[in-house]
Amino acid sequence: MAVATQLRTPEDLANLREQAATRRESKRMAIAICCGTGCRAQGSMDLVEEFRSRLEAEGLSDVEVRATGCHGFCERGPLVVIYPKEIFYCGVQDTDVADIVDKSIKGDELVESLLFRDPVSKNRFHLEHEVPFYAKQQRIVFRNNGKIDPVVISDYIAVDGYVALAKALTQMTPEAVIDEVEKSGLRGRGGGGFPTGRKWRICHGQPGDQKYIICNGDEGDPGAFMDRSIMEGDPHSVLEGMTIGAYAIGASRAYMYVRAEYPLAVANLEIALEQSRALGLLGEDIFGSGFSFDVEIVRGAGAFVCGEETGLISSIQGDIGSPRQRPPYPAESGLWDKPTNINNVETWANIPVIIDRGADWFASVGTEKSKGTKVFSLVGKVQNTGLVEVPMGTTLREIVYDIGGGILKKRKFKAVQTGGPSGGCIPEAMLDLPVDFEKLRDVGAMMGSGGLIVMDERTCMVDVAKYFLAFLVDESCGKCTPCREGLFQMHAILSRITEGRGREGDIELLQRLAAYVGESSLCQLGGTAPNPVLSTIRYFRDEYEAHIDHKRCPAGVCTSLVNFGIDSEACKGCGLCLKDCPTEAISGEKKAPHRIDETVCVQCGVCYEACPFDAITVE
Amino acid sequence: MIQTKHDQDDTAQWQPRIVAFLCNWCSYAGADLAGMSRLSYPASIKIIRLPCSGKVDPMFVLKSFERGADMVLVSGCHPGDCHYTSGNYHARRKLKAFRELMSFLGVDPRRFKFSWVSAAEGAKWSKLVEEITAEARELGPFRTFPEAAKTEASQ
Amino acid sequence: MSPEASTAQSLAQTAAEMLSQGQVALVIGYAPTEGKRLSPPVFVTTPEEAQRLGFDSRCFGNLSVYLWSPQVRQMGKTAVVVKGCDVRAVNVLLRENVIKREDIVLIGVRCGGVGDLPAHKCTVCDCRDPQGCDVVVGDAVDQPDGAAEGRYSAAEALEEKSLDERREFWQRQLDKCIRCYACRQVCPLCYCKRCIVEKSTPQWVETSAHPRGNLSWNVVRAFHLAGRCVGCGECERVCPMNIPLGAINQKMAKLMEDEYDFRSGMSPEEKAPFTTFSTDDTDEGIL
Amino acid sequence: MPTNKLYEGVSDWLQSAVETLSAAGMTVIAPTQGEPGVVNLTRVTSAEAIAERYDNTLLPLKGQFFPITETLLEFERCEDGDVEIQTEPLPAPDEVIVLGCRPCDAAAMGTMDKVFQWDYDDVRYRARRDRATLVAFACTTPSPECFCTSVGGSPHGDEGSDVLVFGLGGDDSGGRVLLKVNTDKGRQFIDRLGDRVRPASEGVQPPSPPELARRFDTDAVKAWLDEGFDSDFWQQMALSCLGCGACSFLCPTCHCFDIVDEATWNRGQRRRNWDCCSFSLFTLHASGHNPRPEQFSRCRQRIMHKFKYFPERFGRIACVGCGRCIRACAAGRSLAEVLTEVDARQKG
Amino acid sequence: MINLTIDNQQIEAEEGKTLLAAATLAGIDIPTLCYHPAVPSAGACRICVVEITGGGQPGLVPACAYPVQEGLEIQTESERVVASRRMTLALMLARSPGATIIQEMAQEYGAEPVPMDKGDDDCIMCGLCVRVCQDVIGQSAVCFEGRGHERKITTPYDKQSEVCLGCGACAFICPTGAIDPADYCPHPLETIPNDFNCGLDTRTPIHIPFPQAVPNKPLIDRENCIHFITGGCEACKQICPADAIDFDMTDEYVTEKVGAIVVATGYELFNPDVYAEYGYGRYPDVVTSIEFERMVSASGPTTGELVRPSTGKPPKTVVFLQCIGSRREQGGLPYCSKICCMYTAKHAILYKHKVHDGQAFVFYMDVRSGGKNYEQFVRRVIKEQMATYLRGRVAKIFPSDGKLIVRGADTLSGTQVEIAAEMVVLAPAMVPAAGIRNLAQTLRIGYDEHGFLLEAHPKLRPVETNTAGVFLAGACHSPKDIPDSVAQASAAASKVLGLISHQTLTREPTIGIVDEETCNACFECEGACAYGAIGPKELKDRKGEVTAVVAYINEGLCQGCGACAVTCRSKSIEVQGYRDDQLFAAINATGR
Repeated sequence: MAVATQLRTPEDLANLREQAATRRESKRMAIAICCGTGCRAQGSMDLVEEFRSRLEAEGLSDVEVRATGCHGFCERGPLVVIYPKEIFYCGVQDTDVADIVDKSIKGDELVESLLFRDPVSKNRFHLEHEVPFYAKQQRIVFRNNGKIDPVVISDYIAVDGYVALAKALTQMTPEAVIDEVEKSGLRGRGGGGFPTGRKWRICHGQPGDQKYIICNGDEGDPGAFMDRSIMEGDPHSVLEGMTIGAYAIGASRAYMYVRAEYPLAVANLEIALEQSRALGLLGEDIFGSGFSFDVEIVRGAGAFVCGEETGLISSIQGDIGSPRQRPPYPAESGLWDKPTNINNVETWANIPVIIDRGADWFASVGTEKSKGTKVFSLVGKVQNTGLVEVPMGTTLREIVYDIGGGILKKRKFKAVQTGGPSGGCIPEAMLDLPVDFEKLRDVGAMMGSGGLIVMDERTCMVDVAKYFLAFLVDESCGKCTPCREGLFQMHAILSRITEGRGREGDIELLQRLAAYVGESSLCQLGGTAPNPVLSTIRYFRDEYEAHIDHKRCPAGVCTSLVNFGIDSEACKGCGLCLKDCPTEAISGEKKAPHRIDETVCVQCGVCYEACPFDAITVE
Repeated sequence: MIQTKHDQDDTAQWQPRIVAFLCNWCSYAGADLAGMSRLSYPASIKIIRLPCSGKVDPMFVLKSFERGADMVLVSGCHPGDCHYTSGNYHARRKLKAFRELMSFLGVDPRRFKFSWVSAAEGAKWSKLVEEITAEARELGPFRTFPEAAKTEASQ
Repeated sequence: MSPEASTAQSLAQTAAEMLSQGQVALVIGYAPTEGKRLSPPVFVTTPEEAQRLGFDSRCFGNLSVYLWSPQVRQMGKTAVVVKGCDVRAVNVLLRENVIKREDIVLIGVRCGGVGDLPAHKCTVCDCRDPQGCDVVVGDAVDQPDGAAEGRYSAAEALEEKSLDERREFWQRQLDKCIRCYACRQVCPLCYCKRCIVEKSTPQWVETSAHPRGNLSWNVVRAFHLAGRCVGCGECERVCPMNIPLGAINQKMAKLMEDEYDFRSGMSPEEKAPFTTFSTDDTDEGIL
Repeated sequence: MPTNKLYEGVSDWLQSAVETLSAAGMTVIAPTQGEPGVVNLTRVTSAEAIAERYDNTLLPLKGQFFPITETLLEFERCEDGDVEIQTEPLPAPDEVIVLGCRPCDAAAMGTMDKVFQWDYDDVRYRARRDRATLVAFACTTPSPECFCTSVGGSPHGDEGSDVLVFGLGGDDSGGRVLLKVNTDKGRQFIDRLGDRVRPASEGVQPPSPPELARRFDTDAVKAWLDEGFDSDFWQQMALSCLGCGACSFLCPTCHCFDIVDEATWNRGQRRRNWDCCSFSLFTLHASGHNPRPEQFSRCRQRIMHKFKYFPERFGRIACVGCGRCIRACAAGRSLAEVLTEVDARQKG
Repeated sequence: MINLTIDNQQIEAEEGKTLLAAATLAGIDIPTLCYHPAVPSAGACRICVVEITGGGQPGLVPACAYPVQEGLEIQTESERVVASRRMTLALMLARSPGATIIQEMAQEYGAEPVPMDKGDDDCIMCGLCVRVCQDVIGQSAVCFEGRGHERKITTPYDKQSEVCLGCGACAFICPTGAIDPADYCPHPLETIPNDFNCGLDTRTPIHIPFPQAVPNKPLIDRENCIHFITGGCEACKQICPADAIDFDMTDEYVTEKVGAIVVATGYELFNPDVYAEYGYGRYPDVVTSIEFERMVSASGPTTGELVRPSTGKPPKTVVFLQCIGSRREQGGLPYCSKICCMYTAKHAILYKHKVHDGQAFVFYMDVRSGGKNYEQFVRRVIKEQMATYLRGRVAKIFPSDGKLIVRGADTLSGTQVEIAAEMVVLAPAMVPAAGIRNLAQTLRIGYDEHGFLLEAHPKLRPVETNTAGVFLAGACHSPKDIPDSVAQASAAASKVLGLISHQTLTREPTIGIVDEETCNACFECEGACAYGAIGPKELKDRKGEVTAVVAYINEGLCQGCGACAVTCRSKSIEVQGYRDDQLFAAINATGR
């Protein structure tokens, strides 16, 4: 949609919103198809095409097809929601389109087979908000995801987009904006949880004409993708937040550091930038306030360490992405040695809401010290995986069981790992912990950017620690000795433990190294890197001891320490294990119990995973 | 015409007149040593002492001949021994050219001698004078220049 | 236009320009004149007079002799027309600090040889193209082939004779000398403020034109030019008594080339053999 | 007594003359060719050596009477400290016949005579001069440098010669000549030749002299010189002069000399040598002062002397137009041209 | 100014300074590895961590990169700090067990190489090389590649760097010596032999020529300096705290007017490699006496440890060879070099002090020990069996089984000897310093066929030369030992003092005088003058304007030889006492 004229005043914006809203409302129905990366991978773009051609063929011009951002319930994609009724279809294939159009658009029926069926309760749910996955969520950051087409600015404006910007620029002083943000209690969503308002105030107070804003879109935690979803599905909210922040701080330039692995996010952001510039929402003298601002996208090469502020800055500057010693903090001397304010995507996306609806409203959500919501990417051994946005203070149990639907295969919950690779593992005993920054830190984990990995009884915690450490060893920039050498050696120790060569005193050595790496490292990558080891030792020391003292992996994961056998009672002779065994160590007739030849078995564990009857035994 | 009293053409008696230019530091000292060593040598030689063989101007040689010398000897330090570092080298170069020039103009080069005699070479000096005197005697009186002095212009 | 005419035109034009632009106060050149045995020197101070300048095979004179004349020096910066061989004399004058390069302008003229039968020096000339001049005029000329071979032919012819023959020859020749000193006056390198002949206390060289004085004079003259004479041949040319002075000069030049690999006047920077020495000089003939 | 009587000489008169005169103990001086193209006056004993075709001798006649160098006296320091002086005996006891100088050189003797027999009677000059008879050969082909007609002479001028000999020219002349007797000495000379000459037939006239245009007027020259001492003409005209003595030494009328002592330790000679006013040393005082310090002043002197001072003192100019100075000049300078220029300046 | 407490010590520091700088200023030592004052701090190695115990967020911070803050309380050797450093060193030791500096520091902190994975990489990733190249040299020819433990130092894309100047700053700054620029540099810096140590070790382009140099200041060797070769680098300029580096400084000719010159150019050694039989230059264990001298010197290349160049182990048998080139009419030098007998005796003693069980042999022609106590000294060496003296010459030296077989004659016993030596020390002849002939010609003084300068008279004027005001001291004159050189130098000095202590100079009157009237100023006399006594002189008129330039003879320098007078064609120079008229009269008198 081409917008010819620039928005010079809030009234212009209001007019445009009026038009957009009217146009939206003029449609009888809207089909919102999730076009987040997950659903796209499952063919959602084909769905969009199919719906459009079908509707055209049927002459249904009063039905709008919206290619929206991620709806969060990626487990069940592609997702289609039909408004205004909010009919929620999941796992939709293009072959289903005709059926949907016939039944739910033209008619008033439901396509039963596409409705969500709760795997626990086996209930079917018709409407989106009824789905348990969504039911306990509160969507502030994700307020527009699934509702608007991210590449259509008028969609964003129609849902009150840029109202907050207009308000800030025309009705508030920068100080007032900072006051408001500070009052809201918003804390940085990138992991550290530093109060955003205070951060802005520091940068605002720095001398110098040139200041910079950076949006950290380098979402490096494995398994986390909430920032991606926001950038893909609601880029304008991020831009609006940044613009407000820039106004408050006194910056005129901003960089959006997005990892290159997010091509869709980059594409949508670029479109959004162009649209904003065309409307005068970016550029010179925005809303006639005299405030000028523009944003440039920088694509990062996907180094975890570039999520660290100083590493990110040096990456933007074209240097190797290595952090540097702080102080000076970026707020004092950041990008090109100028005062620089860095916030994470999710943080920026919170800003327009706070300005629009007020700090008090925002502060009413969450706990005493942690306000608002937090988006988690819920993954691991749970029924429902995907992005969940819950108010601060929601317990882990609520997230894992109520939203996540509990552990898969009815296995036993063992731990939930939060905060990305340098987070910690929280045992079952602490499942009722309300998640906020302080609580997580107290139990040796951390909020991080919001990863939540659920582990079941078949997870070896030593192996988990080793896994995360391996990631960190890889992702360490290698600049400082503790992080580079310490993590390497810790990983080496963990490896030998998992390989059955653990020694007396290894746990203590690990603890010493962990303490050393934690306190001596240059940046927080190293500072937090020992967390997986420390927290697993703290809560699962017995597993370590089993590995070291008894050369045994209780979870049966550490292949060097296990011998697989087949429980002839349980074995039904289905042959799945035999089929999957890479070394042909398993033999047996169909329908008769199989046998593992220990001399050939390489302890890969494929059979253990493959057996539907849990007939594979671990010694 | 006034007769030259010393010019006797009787070769038996005739003593050639040899003008010698000696450097002060080597050859003159060498001649002195010869004397101190009681080495005899012919009295035909008329020694003119100069600071250095490098001080010998070709004009001196020419003038000596004009004044009736039958032979002219220039003697200096051996190469490298010059009291003045290089005077004998300069002399060697100039006097060679001078001898060539004289020879070219028809003056017998045997009448112009050049030698290196060091302060220690008293014997050499003595022997040298013996030899060149004998040679001068053999060459006979050098008439070119004295004759010229007596001749009117021939135009 | 004949080559001579075009050269004359170039000379006249060059001189006129230099004079009119004030680069020089005086141009010394040749004024070829009908019916004369040689083209006499001409001293041009105005652009109009420059028309008199020319060049032909009668331009024997080595005009560099005028460069150190007090009268010429008084007139100011001087340009002089020089043949390639004359440049050698200029080089010696420069080397001996007689003139300063910045005080003179050299107008080189390419010369195909002077004299009806080209003079001997012209048949062995290896510098017809003047080097180191400020301006060079005239058409390109060829160097004679094998110039080096006959360079010292006059001296060599005499060297072949016996000592007695040479003595007889030179006695006869030098007897003719009338001590007019034309040889000295025409020599560009005889610039002494006081010639040794003019020194009377003591009078090293007798001024009488008797054989003794004549030999003395000619020996001195030749020796003072040894290692310096550039073989321009002017002394021999102007000798009213036709004494073959060139042969003596050749003899010394030959010695310098043979012994010291030195030819005078090839550059203004050279060091004359008699101002230096080598420890390796021959000891031949030294007792 | 008429002296301008004409005689005719037969074809071998010259040969006969040399023989006869030599036999009579006289010294015969005649032009001979030494080196190619060079003719000079030397003593001959046979007419064969006498050069026939030549413009003029290289050296002028004056050297016969005023040698280029001559010993005036000898001195010796005696052992007692006294100096013994012995005057050189007077030269040339023989009678000398100069057989074949050019009329200009003979005319030049007039100038020389004036100088050497003026307030001081130069006995050495007079001794030679008195005993010499000058037989001049008239010019037939003046050289391009000759300008005798401009200075009052002529290729056939008889001034200064005792006898003037004209070649009779033509293929049928058979070497016969016409001898014109100018003086008593000339008559004596004719007498000595006996039958080889006889009085010329009546009506025989000497051939007319060859054409030689007058180039300047000596009166006009003198008139300009009288006023022109300070003219800047001199500086300009003298620029090319190198200051050698070739012109003077070859000039038949230049007569300046220098007296030098040449000595050894205890004896020596006093000599008189030709000198030249072109030399810078010529007027150099012992004090170091030189009244003619620059070359132009010396060039001017030479011309002034010949065409102004000498005529003023002796009533004749000191130039006979022989052209030797022009031929000898190293710088191609020409006295005739200079005088022509002076003449032109005088005449405006 | 900022006030803080370091190790309970109140310290004032300038704002912006690091804790390290503040501590260093206060005399508190904090160990560093990745820190170098020349380059920006990285805070990478963490060896310099100190503990903030108050006044700020408590914890460990790197002193090299942490700025001083008001009220900070710092402990530099707290238990926590030491534990951290110990672990850092343990980790470094695990990675780079071969790095000396790490071994030493680990020892100091008692860091045990914990039983971990061991590497063999000397590089400790301090990044000084990268920083020095980028920030000091300005080239970025070396860089990091990779991340984490895979991180390594390399050239961009592992290719030979085009921008590398070959300056070697990286290798220089590397604390562990892990860098060999030749590995990656397109034009590696030639190693510069240290001349003072006879090339036995190397030096950098900036160096102090020798330990006792006066002034004891470094100089830049332009020929080898990267800045002068490439125009880049300038590392020294950036790090010099005194701002003393000046690249525009050039060698300059200093012109001084002096009253006297003492020539003391010393000697060099005859190059013994002309004697192929001794194998000098081919066999590393054949060394010259001066090389031996440097080897046993505490300031030498091995800091006084005597080792065989071939093996680095002390030589158990050393053979000293005398008269190498000396006293050798054919193919050598005829004179005795005078000092070798004595220094060889000294070397024998030094050798025994260094290698107690070693055996020394000396092959000699004659032992010349004339001099006070010299003979006693040599006797002592022989009597105390510090060396076995063998009279005779060595015919051949050849290697065999890692040793050098020295085959020679013992003429006293009349037998052929063979010694299996581990080191052979040659005593080459003393020769004058190179360039002495040029110097002599410049000073116009004489020299002999070997280049030794000539004294004016061997007995009566032994320290003077024939050029007035030029004196000799030491081995430039003839082979001399130190006492003789000192004696001659003292004599020369007193001669100089005698010369210059007077207001006027008295000299013989026989000098040249120029006739300024007739001088042509051709200056050919200048070339003939052996003393440089002739120069130009301006003649001025009463107004002070220069009317002419003529030659002038300096009466102080002129020796009256008369060479100038002969060269002067216009006879404008007379030598007093040998004036032309005097000589003319003398020549005239010969014709009496």
